[in-house]
Amino acid sequence: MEIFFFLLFAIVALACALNVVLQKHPISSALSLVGVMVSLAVLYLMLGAEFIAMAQVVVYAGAVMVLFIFVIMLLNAGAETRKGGSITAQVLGIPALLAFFAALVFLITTYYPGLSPVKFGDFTGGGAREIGMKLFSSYLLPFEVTSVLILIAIVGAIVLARKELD
Amino acid sequence: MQNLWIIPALPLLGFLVNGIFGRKMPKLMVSLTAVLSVVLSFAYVLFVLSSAKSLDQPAVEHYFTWIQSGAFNVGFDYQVDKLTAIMLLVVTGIGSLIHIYSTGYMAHEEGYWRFFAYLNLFMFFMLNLVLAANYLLVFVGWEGVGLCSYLLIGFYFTKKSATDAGNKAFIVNRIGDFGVALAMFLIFITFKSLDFHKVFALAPGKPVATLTAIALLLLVGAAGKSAQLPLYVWLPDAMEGPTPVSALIHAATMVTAGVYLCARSSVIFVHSPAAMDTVAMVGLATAVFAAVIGLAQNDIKKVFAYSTVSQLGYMFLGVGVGAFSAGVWHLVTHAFFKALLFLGAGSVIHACHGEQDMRQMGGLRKYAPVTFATLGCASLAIAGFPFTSGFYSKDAILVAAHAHAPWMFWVAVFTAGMTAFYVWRAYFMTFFGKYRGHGHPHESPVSMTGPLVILAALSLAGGFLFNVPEILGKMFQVEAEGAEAATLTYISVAFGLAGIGLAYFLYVVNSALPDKIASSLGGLYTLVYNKFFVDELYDVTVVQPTVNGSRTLLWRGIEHYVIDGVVRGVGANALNIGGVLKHLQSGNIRSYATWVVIGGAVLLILMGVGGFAFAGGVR
Amino acid sequence: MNLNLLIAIPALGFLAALFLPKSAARLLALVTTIATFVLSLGLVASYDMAKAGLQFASDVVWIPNPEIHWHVAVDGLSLWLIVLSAFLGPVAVLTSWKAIADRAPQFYAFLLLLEAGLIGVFVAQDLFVYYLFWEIVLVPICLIIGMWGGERRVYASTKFFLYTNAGSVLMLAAIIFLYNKVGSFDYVTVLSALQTGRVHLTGYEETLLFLGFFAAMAIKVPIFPFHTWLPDAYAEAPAGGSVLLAAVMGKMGTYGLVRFCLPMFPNAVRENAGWIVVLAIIGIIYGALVAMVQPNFKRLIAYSSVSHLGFVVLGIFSCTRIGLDGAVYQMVAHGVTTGALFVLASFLFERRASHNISDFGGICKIAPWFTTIFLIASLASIGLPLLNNFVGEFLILQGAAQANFTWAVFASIGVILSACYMLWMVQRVFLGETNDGLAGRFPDLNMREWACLVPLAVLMVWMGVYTQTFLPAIGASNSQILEKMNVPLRVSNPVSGGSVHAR
Amino acid sequence: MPDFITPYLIATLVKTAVLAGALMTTLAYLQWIERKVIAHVQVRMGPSRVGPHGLMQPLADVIKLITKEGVIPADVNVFFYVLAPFLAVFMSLISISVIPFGPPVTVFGYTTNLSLADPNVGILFVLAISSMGVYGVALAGWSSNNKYSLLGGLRSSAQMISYELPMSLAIAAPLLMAGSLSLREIVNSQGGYSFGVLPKWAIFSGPFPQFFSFIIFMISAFAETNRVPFDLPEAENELVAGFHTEYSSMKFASFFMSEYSNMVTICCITTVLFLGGWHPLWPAALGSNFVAPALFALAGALCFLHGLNPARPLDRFTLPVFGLVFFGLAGVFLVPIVVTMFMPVFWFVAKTGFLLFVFIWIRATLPRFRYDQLMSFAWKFLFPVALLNLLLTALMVSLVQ
Amino acid sequence: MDLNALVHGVPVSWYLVLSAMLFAIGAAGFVLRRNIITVFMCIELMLNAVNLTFIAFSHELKSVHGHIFTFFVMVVAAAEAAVGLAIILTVFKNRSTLNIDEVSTLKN
Repeated sequence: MEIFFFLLFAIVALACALNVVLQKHPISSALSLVGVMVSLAVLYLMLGAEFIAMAQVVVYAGAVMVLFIFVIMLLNAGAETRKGGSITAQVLGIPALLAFFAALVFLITTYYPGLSPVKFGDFTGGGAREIGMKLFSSYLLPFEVTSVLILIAIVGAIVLARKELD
Repeated sequence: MQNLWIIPALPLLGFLVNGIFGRKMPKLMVSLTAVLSVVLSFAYVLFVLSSAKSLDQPAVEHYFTWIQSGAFNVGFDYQVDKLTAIMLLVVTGIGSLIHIYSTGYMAHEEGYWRFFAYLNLFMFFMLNLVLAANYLLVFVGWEGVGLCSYLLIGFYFTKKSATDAGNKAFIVNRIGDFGVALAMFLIFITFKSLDFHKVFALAPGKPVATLTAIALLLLVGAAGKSAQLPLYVWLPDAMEGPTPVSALIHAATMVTAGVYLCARSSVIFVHSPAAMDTVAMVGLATAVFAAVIGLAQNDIKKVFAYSTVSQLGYMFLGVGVGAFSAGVWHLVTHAFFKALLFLGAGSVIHACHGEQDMRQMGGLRKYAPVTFATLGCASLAIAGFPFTSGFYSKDAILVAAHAHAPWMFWVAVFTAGMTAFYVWRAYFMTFFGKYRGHGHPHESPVSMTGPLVILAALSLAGGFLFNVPEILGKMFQVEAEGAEAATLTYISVAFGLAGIGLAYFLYVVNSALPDKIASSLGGLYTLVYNKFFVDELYDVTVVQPTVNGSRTLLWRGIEHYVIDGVVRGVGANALNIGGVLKHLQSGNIRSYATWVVIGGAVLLILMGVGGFAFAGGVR
Repeated sequence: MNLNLLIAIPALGFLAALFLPKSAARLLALVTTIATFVLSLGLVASYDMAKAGLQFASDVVWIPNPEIHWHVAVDGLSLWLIVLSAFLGPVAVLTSWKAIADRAPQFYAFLLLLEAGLIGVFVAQDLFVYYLFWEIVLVPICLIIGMWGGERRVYASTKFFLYTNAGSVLMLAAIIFLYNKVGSFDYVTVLSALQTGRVHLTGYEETLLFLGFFAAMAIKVPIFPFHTWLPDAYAEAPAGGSVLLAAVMGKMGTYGLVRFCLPMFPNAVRENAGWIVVLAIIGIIYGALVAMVQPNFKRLIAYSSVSHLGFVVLGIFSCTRIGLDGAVYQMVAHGVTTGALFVLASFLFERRASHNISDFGGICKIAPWFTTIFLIASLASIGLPLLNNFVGEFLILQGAAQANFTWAVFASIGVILSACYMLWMVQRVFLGETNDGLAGRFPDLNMREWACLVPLAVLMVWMGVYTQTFLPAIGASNSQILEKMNVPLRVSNPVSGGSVHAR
Repeated sequence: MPDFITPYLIATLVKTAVLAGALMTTLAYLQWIERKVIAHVQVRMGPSRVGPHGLMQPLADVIKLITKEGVIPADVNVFFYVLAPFLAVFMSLISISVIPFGPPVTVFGYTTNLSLADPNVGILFVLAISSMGVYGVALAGWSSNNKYSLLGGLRSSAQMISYELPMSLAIAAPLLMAGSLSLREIVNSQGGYSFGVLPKWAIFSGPFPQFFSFIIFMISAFAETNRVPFDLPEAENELVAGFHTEYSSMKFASFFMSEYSNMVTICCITTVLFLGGWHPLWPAALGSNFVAPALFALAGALCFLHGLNPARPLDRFTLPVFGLVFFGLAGVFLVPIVVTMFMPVFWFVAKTGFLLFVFIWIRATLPRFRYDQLMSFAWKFLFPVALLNLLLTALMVSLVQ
Repeated sequence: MDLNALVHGVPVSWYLVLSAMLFAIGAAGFVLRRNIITVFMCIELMLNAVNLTFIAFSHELKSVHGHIFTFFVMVVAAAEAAVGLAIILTVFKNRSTLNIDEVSTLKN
């Protein structure tokens, strides 16, 4: 059963990922990225990470991607002109990419052959309670730091984006 | 304690007085202090020698320790024994005569006080050399006299030739001193001390090789100082200095220092036959070589300079063949007649208003009779005319040479003949014939002719007056000089007279003949006249390469390009290394991206290759 | 007699001089330097010549945790060097009396700081304090060269600074390594730890440490390949600065070699003695040859000091008692002679603003006393007996001969060459016809100049004749160093066999 | 029968069918109700032509919208133009599946809970889906290549995002009280009655009654669904029709459908969170079960009353029919097994119905916000208050425990 | 990897392979694409791939740490996106181009 869902969403994710890279117009790549994120959210669910899946949808798909779409819409820059990318990049890029990917796969398969199969109910640790407990006990400092980080990001974004009050 | 230090102290005092206040003192005062200090020193020497009990064993007087570093202990101490006594007499005696002579000769020279100051300084160093009781103090005197000869040769410092000659003299002496210094190092290494009595006491026991090495090094020093073959070039040039300087330093005293040193360290020489032979050979070769050059010289002082070199060759021959006392005897007698020759030449030049070229002189017997007479005695002595001082000492050397090696005798006798010929040639050219120069010569004042007369008496009577061998008899434990072969003396006298006769015939009877012979000999004559181009040879082989070599190769080449190049190169390279890295920051974001990905990939591969072992793996 | 006082007075002088006007600063500098000299004489008077160990030690824990002691003391080795630098203080001030016009207070202040630093280097017994003074000395001299020097002064001072610093950084690394090994910067503890074997250095470590120290010292001395900064620095240094720079700063290197390298790394010294001596001998001959062809007066003296310091290094690395005594003696002697030569050089510069030998000639006729003093100084530097360098050189060569005769042979060639270039220079500058440029404007020595030169001349003769005032103290400390080094019978040397004998 | 057809599957299928049917009809008739209520509020009749009292009006609209020609304007970004309405509808419909209409019920021996799915991150799921809703609107606005629609789309999505924050904070407060994210747990936690009669609903019970967060939630709910006070984007006088100006027929209908389904979902969630889901107002023992039949009966009576003197001739017949229907219902609700089965659902529907009425009521009365007022109200007032509320709740909850 | 084991679940390594693929695609996009926003999105994609690995491992190790890390990654990604987009806005305002090559005034 799980294999069906896994394959389904894996293929969806991969297709959307390729779409992100190959599409000419940023909007379509943005939307395909949303697709990737949602399919990943589902995969997280399968891996028992409910809170993270929902957070993924809320934060990533719901907020970050909307930001992207906002920017794309506002800028309305239109499709990217396919200025002749250097052939060498193409010729070199693809095989290099495949090699890179093959190296990854090789490493994973050789070093993590006997990993346990994933069953849906196996690991129920991903709930909000466990994460909440952990977050405010042993990971309190990173939590505070990230909160400060976000504050900085917000202030930064505002300062950068607002029109000059000339 | 006869506080021998007073002997050198007096001339030193003279030097200090003249040196510091000379400029302001009148000429008379200057000459007075100078002459007085030397004469007093001579008197004190006589007093010391008379009061000394027996001079067989050297009485060492220690004043203060000069250098003391660990095992190396050198004291400032003097000693006097028979050899020193003779040398003292010669130095102070002839020194005072020359001081008197030079008051006249230098009368109207500017820098009068400077001349006498340097002369006194010379006396101090020479006395120090002679009186020293250890090698280091000898070395002090050794270099001191070298310095004074530099100062005196370069007295007329405005003339470049004079200062060049002074430099040349000092540097060649320095090369000699190099030999003596190395000898002293070896002596200390082997004998653990530089004091004469310790060294000579232990000498017999030491290995012959070391002793030979020491002896040879000492020979190098002596050759440097006494102008022997390889290092004689500075003496002829030393004639640039005033004549009394040549008389005192380059005839009587300084040049004999080499012979004195060999005589002093006779114990070392005796125990190294190889060294003895080399000394003899060097002496003989120099004698012959200098005599041949002497034949063709026209400058009167050059002739006598080469004759000094040749006579010194004889002394070294005497020392080399083991006849130390004969060598010293010849040294003494040579001091008398050679000083006389030079002073005579001085008064001749004085007479001819500074003219030195014999071709411009002639017929002076009418104008300077006293000089003519005294110079005659000297010439007789040097030619070895029977019963003159030169005859006795030269004959002793010839006999010893014969005993040592017959062929040496024949070469020596032939050179004796040549000596007689060129001295008398000079004699006849200056005093016989008519006066070829312009101006009118006149006789020198009595302050100059006085010492000439005394010296003439000494050179004639010196032979039997100071019978050196029997004074020094016991000092040199060397085998007896063999039977007094009468025949050898006859042969030597015959050669001498033949030399005089030939000179008389060539230069008085028909004076045109020598020019014809000279032109007929052609190349050979010019070769001899130009002193076998030895100076030029040295200049080309040694001086030019060092100077130009060090300028172009060392200074410009190595220093500037190689070493400095490296230093500057390091600085420059730092810049272009920076240049290379600059390209990494190309500002193109996609190139940064590429570098990031490549970095990631490499890291990944490394981890892969390195194995996840360090990551502990999951299992 | 407190050594800190000896450092404090010039240092205070430095501070005070900064704020005074020109003439007051000059006067203050003179008074301070004379005071320091008198103090150093007091030090000599109360110094016990026979005792070998450190005297007048004042050891205060300065920084507790990286255990640094303010440990200053004096022994035979550093005594005469301190007196030398104190003695040259007033000489330097007097030489630059009129030569330095603009920004004079700063100049005299830096001169005083330089002197304080120099004395500090010679008394420091703690590696850290030593290094501290080693660097302090560098700053004023570079400023002096950089601000008041000749035309290429900036190039010279930067090159000098960078070169010396490159070396001293290696020494710092070695010091820190030693600190880690021994646990304290105090030299006495480090030394006793190394000698008693409490701390054991492997052969490799010892060589590296030795090379670290040697690098800094070699550049400072300088030894042959590292000397290219010297001619620029000496030639461009202004009047007083060049005296102190040439006379005393070179000795910091050799002093360091004797004080630190020999006792701490005896084995490394013995192993490396071979090639170092070869370098020294090359330095002697090379220095002399290059000196011969120098057109610039000061550069000639600079290269001559490369040659003379080559002798000192030869003496040190002969590892014989006589050689070491000679080396230390030569340090002081060379200081006096080169100091005198540079003083005279600055007087020449004062009279005819140029150092080129071709601009001079025939000075003897118009300034006889100037010539006499110069002749004495150059004869001393040639190494004429009865003058100071002879004693040093002779002892060095004797020691070298004992270690390996061929060394002595080659080194003595240097003695000949030194005569050549010195006399040739004297001839071109002083003798011969008077150079037309000098005709009217070459006064003989005035009182101030006499005041500088007479003490130097007297010292030259004194050190030449009555050496026993200086040698016993030097001998005592050297014997102590050598005993600890327990030098084996023979020094192995790569040059050539030669007849070598037991010490 | 193949082994994968399990009771669970069948139950789910049944539930989906029921839920879909109910939702579609409510959507349609909600439109009708809204127009009737607004009309009556404005003292006018509302749709009454098509079918009795306009009951058939929604059917007419649907047919109209479906049959109309779907005009696709020129150089519009076709793919997204078509995708936008689909996304809007899809997102709004999904969240209905997690809402628990009633306690678990056993049918033919198989107990299922009355909600399509019961994830234990229920609320988060709803939040997620609501945040995804933005895409439909944004894309619609952008892809229709019309400046007004672009601006409308941007404004509405900005509005929806900014109100999402106060809403999630408002939700967080009752969660603290309930102690779990799963909707079913929340409702169960609101069971029971304090002081015998006061129901332990979130807005009444607990350490800190959640009245304020209820109000905040309601306000942000209006904004989320682009309802009246916040329906600026597609307000006629402002931006013509906002993001769906270029849309026609079925695509236009889908936007409307998504708006209404959003409204329904938000009301259900409010009832679940704050009004105690399917728990009756007062304990069953005190006769809460009779409220349902009473209400129906009351409705029936009213119909008959109006049927007697009808405003319009046709009413004489239709109103009594309605009355009969209502009375039938009242009777059905009296049957005990129906009570056990459907009473909780009744209560749930009643509460949601009331909330929907409030929605429509507000739409009829309140004027529209200006855009900057709207945004500043959210950020400067609503968000801080929600935060404060959350803090207070947390404080009280921790004090109580 | 025997197939019958697949019946009751997919080995975690498949998830890792998937995340590897996503990462590779993200990296390729990051390097090859010219439009800044697309590059930006590829970065987001790479981050997501990483998150997937975290979650896969936390499932494998039965620990919640992976989730927390993912949580932090998300937060950081959000912050980064915010600032990044603001920058892109200003870039566009000043240079009116999104082509990454033209935005290279940092060239030396």
